[in-house]
Amino acid sequence: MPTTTPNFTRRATLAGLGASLAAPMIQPAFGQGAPIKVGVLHSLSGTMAISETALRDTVLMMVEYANSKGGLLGRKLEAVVVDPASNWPLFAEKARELLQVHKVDVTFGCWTSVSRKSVLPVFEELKGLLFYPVQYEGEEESPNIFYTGAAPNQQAIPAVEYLMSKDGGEAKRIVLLGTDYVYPRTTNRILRGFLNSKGIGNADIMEEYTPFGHSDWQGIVARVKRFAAEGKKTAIVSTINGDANVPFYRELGNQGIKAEDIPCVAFSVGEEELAGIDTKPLVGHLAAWNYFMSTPGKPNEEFKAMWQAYIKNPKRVTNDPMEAIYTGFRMWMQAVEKAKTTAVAAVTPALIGQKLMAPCGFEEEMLPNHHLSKPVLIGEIQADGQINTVWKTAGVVKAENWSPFIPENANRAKK
Amino acid sequence: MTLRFVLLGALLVLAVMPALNRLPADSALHVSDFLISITGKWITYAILALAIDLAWGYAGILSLGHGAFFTLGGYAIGMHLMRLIGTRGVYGHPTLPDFMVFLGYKELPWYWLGFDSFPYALFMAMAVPGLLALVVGYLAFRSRITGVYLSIITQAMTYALMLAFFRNDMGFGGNNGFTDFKELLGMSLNTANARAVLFYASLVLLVVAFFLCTRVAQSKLGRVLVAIRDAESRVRFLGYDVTQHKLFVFVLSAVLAGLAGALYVPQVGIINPGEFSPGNSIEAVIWVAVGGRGTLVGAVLGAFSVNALKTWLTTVAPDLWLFALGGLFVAVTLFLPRGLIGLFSKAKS
Amino acid sequence: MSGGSGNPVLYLDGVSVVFDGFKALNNLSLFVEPGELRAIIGPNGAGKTTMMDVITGKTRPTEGTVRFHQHDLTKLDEATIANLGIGRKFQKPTMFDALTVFENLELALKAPRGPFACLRWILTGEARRKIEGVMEEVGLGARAHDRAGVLSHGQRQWLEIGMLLMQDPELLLVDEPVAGMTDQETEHTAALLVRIAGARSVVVVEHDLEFVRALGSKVTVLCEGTMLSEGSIDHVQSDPRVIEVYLGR
Amino acid sequence: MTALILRIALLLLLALPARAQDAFIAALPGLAGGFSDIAASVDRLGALGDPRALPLLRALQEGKLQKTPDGRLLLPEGAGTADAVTGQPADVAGAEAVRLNNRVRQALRGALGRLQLVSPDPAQRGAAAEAIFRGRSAEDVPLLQAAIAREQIPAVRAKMELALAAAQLVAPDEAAKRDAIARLGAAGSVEARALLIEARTANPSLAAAIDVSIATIEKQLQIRRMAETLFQGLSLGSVLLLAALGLAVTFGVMGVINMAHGEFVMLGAYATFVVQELCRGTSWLVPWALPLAVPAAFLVTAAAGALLERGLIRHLYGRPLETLLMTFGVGMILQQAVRVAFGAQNREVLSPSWMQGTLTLPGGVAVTQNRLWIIFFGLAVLAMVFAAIRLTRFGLEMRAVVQNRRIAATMGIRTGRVDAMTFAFGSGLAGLAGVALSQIDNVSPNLGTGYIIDSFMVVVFGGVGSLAGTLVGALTLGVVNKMLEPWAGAVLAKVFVLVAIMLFIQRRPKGIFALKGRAAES
Repeated sequence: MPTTTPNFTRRATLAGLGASLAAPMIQPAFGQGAPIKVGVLHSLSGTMAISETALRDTVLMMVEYANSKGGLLGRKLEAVVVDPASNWPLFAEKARELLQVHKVDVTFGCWTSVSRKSVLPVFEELKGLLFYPVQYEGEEESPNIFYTGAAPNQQAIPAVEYLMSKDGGEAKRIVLLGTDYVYPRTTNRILRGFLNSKGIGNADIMEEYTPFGHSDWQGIVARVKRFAAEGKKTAIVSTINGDANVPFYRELGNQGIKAEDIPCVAFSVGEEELAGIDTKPLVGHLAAWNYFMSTPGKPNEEFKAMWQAYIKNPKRVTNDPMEAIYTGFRMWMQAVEKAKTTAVAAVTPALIGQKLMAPCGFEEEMLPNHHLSKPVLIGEIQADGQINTVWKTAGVVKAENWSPFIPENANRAKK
Repeated sequence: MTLRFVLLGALLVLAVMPALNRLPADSALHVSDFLISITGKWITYAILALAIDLAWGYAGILSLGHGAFFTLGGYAIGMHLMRLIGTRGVYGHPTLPDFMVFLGYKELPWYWLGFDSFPYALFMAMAVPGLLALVVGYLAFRSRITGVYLSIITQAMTYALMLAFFRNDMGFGGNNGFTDFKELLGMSLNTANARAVLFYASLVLLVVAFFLCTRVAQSKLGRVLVAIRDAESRVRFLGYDVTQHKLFVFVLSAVLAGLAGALYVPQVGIINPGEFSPGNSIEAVIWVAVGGRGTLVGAVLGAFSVNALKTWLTTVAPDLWLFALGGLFVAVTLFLPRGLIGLFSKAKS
Repeated sequence: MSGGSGNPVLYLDGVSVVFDGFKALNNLSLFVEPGELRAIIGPNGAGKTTMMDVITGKTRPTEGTVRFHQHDLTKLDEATIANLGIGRKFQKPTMFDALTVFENLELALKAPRGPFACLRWILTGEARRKIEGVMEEVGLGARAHDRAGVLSHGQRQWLEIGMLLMQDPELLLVDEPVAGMTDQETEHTAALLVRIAGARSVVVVEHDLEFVRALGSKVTVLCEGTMLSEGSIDHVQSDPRVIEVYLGR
Repeated sequence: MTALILRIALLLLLALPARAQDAFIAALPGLAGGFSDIAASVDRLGALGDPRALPLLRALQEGKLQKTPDGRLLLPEGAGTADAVTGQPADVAGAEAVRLNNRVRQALRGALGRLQLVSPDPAQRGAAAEAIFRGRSAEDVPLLQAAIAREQIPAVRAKMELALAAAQLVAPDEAAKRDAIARLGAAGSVEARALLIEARTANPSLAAAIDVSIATIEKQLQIRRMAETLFQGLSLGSVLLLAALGLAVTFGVMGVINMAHGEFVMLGAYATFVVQELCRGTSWLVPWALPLAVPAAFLVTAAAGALLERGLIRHLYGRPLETLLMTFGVGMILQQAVRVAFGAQNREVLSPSWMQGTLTLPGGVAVTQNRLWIIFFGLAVLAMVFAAIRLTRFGLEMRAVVQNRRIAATMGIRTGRVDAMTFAFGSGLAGLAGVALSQIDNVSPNLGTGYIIDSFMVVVFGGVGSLAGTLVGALTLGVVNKMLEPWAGAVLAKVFVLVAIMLFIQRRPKGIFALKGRAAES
């Protein structure tokens, strides 16, 4: 998988660029009406480009997909791509531009929480509709945003439960490592509450934060090793974001931390991130998501085939946020068909209750809290960079965006 | 003479923009909300550019950390805006902002006290950048750190601030910074009214800043600064305390940058440590270079034109805009050492 | 050592300056009386410019005493020393090329030097007359509004002398004032310096022995950072040590 | 190798009583079950000591053991597969690999350890002893005692004795336990301490003895921790040194501020990636990819540097601030160009096997191989730079041009060419830094941005124009950073270091190794 040659990728990028132009040629005639505009708000430059460019391509793929099905309501779909350049205020500006200048009907975008927080007031003011495809810390519910990634209870808590189970190694000490921003902070706060409720005291929890793009992990990994050598089975829960993962895993491998001894479960590492790492020393470390590329089943086969055909590279990987876009986009299509309009005021209620057999192999449903019900999968990293499921929930789990493990949420009226 | 007319015309256009915004959307003269909000943002950038030009173009102090002053001003007003959210936050806490609630703060840190008052916040938006400039400037100028060394030091300053503000433990909201502001001075943000008010406030500040900078530039102080820029040690032998003069202009420039930041934040609706990034400061310096340094007008022109170009390119060529922008920077430094203004005067003569 | 009245304006005693083991000044002593005109000559590398640097605060002596009246110059910075009343003209004329002749002189004009004072500064009629007077004196009246950068070498020399006059210092340090000047200009300069001295003290460093002779002042000969000889021009020219340094080897 | 083991296994098999054979067969079906069945079955196979289990468990560990839908197990045999019980070739459609999880891996390690204790390969016996140390159980005691009696190689025997101590700690024999506690204390490793802490709660009667041993270990660990912190600091320092050396040439010698320096480092890393991809096709070249990347990266970035200098920078000599802004634009272009050409995703650069894992130095100080190599590499590059400047004709011309361009030109030195070569040399050094960074950091278009400010700080702190200053500056910053990190955290440590440098520079504007005298004034 990591053998993609430079050439391939360039072609892929160009293909992505030309996608919206190429779409009409595949398509026969469309009915009357101006095209439906789909805003794409993902960073194509700057630090987040590494994660977000694939999402841009996924949205473009879905637009092409919708057009190949004859469009929506007889109208053609048209993507409007902008580059917010990993610059958070620019996200807000570009969101306003998409809504006011380009008058998009729906927007797919954002990866980091801060970018979502930056555009949220804009979408609320201008009554837009945003699909946010990444797992996040919860504690939010905007009428103008649909969250198609996981809430903490759909990822973090099941993962820790697994670590504490017999199969997961019966961890008694937990290291919480994260990048210093809201998602890890909140997730770890929730996890601490959860661990305390399971009888793991604060003396057995180590919590440490590093800046974005942290590259020198020697000291921290050495400290983890020492922490683990105090007589109890230890596991690492990593909310390390993006770029910092490669040096982190390299250090883990080089300092000889084996999954059998100190398993590390990550919430932000998917197939895309693993593409940049030699995974042989990491076999057995874990990732918790709601979708893996290796998930068996027809919906996933179709999704993978569609992606690899679109990007014209049979080796490109899929990952969880891409699946979240796919699911969100198709649910939006269903809702538009149901509402018979793209007007946000009509599509929003129509979205609630939409169901889709998602590539993760389960039927997901859009809940009234604008989040999805999703299965939780725990996977082990393989030598080829893929992730194999070793544990999964029996059915889908309903998203709890307001965590019961955050005391301030206690007085929030349960809906 | 012509330049003055162009300037006046541009100012007039800017001044009527919010009024044109009220016209019906199908009117030919209608100005969209989007244009109002980005122009408002550009005006604050233009003030930042003025501040940089005063220090760089006149006194030869190339600070690559002016973004830090801008951002600190923004944080000061951001803290005020956060306090004003009150119980409308996610957790409905009367005094603590949301991020403090979920980080488990029990009470406001001492440095947050007083920010519920607008005059205090505005004062801090000037005082904090001013004080930082005073300390850093005093240490650097006293040791006669000049030229690229000063640039590197100021760059390290903004970098260190960025790293520090990224920490959630600092009590400034970490990476997310502050968002989801509700109101300012009793007016609800995210309304056309508030945007117009902020737009005019920025415009007034731009005009005031422009005249202030012109006043400095045309006074004997301005000539001392130019003298310092060209032959610093010779100025000393004439009996001028170079440290004092540089410090004066550096602090003035930092205060202006802070005020610009204070107006920027309510308009874009977010402030976070990313604004401290050294790249941002360098970019702001490049606006000045593109417009033409040491002319004040050039700084304003540069800020507007580069940002307009950027806004346009990030939409029409999302994959290629960095080539265009990078190419522009290279071309301007190579072929237009006097910037766009230089082009003007060349065409005239 | 020549004694003098015992109350010199400038007092250097046992001054040494060492750069990386090289002694630029070696136990140099020098006294300048009020109103005195003093010429200093010496071969290249004799330490003339270093001596000026020490007096004006650019270089700190490794050891020795440097005093201007009662002020210890080794502890003060350039600006303070200049404000005490020591003006300097550099060997290579330095001024502010982006400013006009008039503005250069205006900056040099004796007036409050703080940033706020400069911001509030208004050019009074008296100041203007003073500047115009000096411009006439140095022959740059016609070029008042030209940028200093476009002046010829000789004109730059004049402008710098003009700036020195504007400062109205008590002690003038003049480094090679006549390099690049015509004979006529040289004569004019000598006359000017002689005229200035009397009210103030002037120290002139020069190679041009004709010019030094025209000054008709006491001459100090420096060599290898130390004083070789002192006296009238005829006296030093007949001093065998001086002859050896200039002609010998 | 495998053939030999199989032959031994066969011999042993003939000698085994029938009952044990049945137990082996009986343990097999579990391997086709769920994770907990597999783990239980592996445990039983390990306990049986039946050598036939060895190839089976190895196949399981490598993911080559397959199971059929009807529950039979298949082992790889030549190109095809064979039934694990009968040994007959069998290809069954629909067979799939038996999957592992960490619990199974743990069990496998213990079982393989026991089985490999009799391996003819000393390395395997050593690994087996280490595996038993980690997975120890009371049943391992007799196995280990027998193995120790046979063992000829002292290093392996030492490992076995340590494993024996670990096993005795969980065995019922009190006297042996006391002895084990003392031996573990003497071993002085983190792992031994972990065992002792664990044993402390289980054996309250031995608490006093255990505490003594733990204290002994603590004392050793403290020294070791200091040594390790020092190593980490030196490692960070060597990374900074590599990143800064190029700047020490371009900025320190030529006075050119190259903000695209970080992008040159990034280009070097991508050159490493490309070399690796080119080598991938030729199997004998693969282990040489990284050494080959060193000259390749140097040449690529040096060429880019020469191009930049001749094309753009030379027009801006004497205007360092403009150069700074211009090269910032160049950096933007380079970054986006790489993003378009290679994609925004990280690229995988493999580490050769000799750069992986940990090396334990005498005294038990564990250092990671890749970082150790980078320290050596950094010093080697420094030596090369020193030699190039001091010993070569190019270095002489370079110094001549720096000191007095006009006179150098009159002596027939082509100054333009020297400028280009000097800049290319500095850029090439950035490329070398990229090779090193590809081993510890992301290979992504943003790689360089993280290092540019640090490199400038190193050069300014060390003293512009001084190679010794760059070395001392880089190592000092690395070590101080790492010493601060444990109590200040990674971010604050860095902030403190930055502030300290800023204060230091205002005390000594010329850095640690300031050039003195008149030459420095101009």
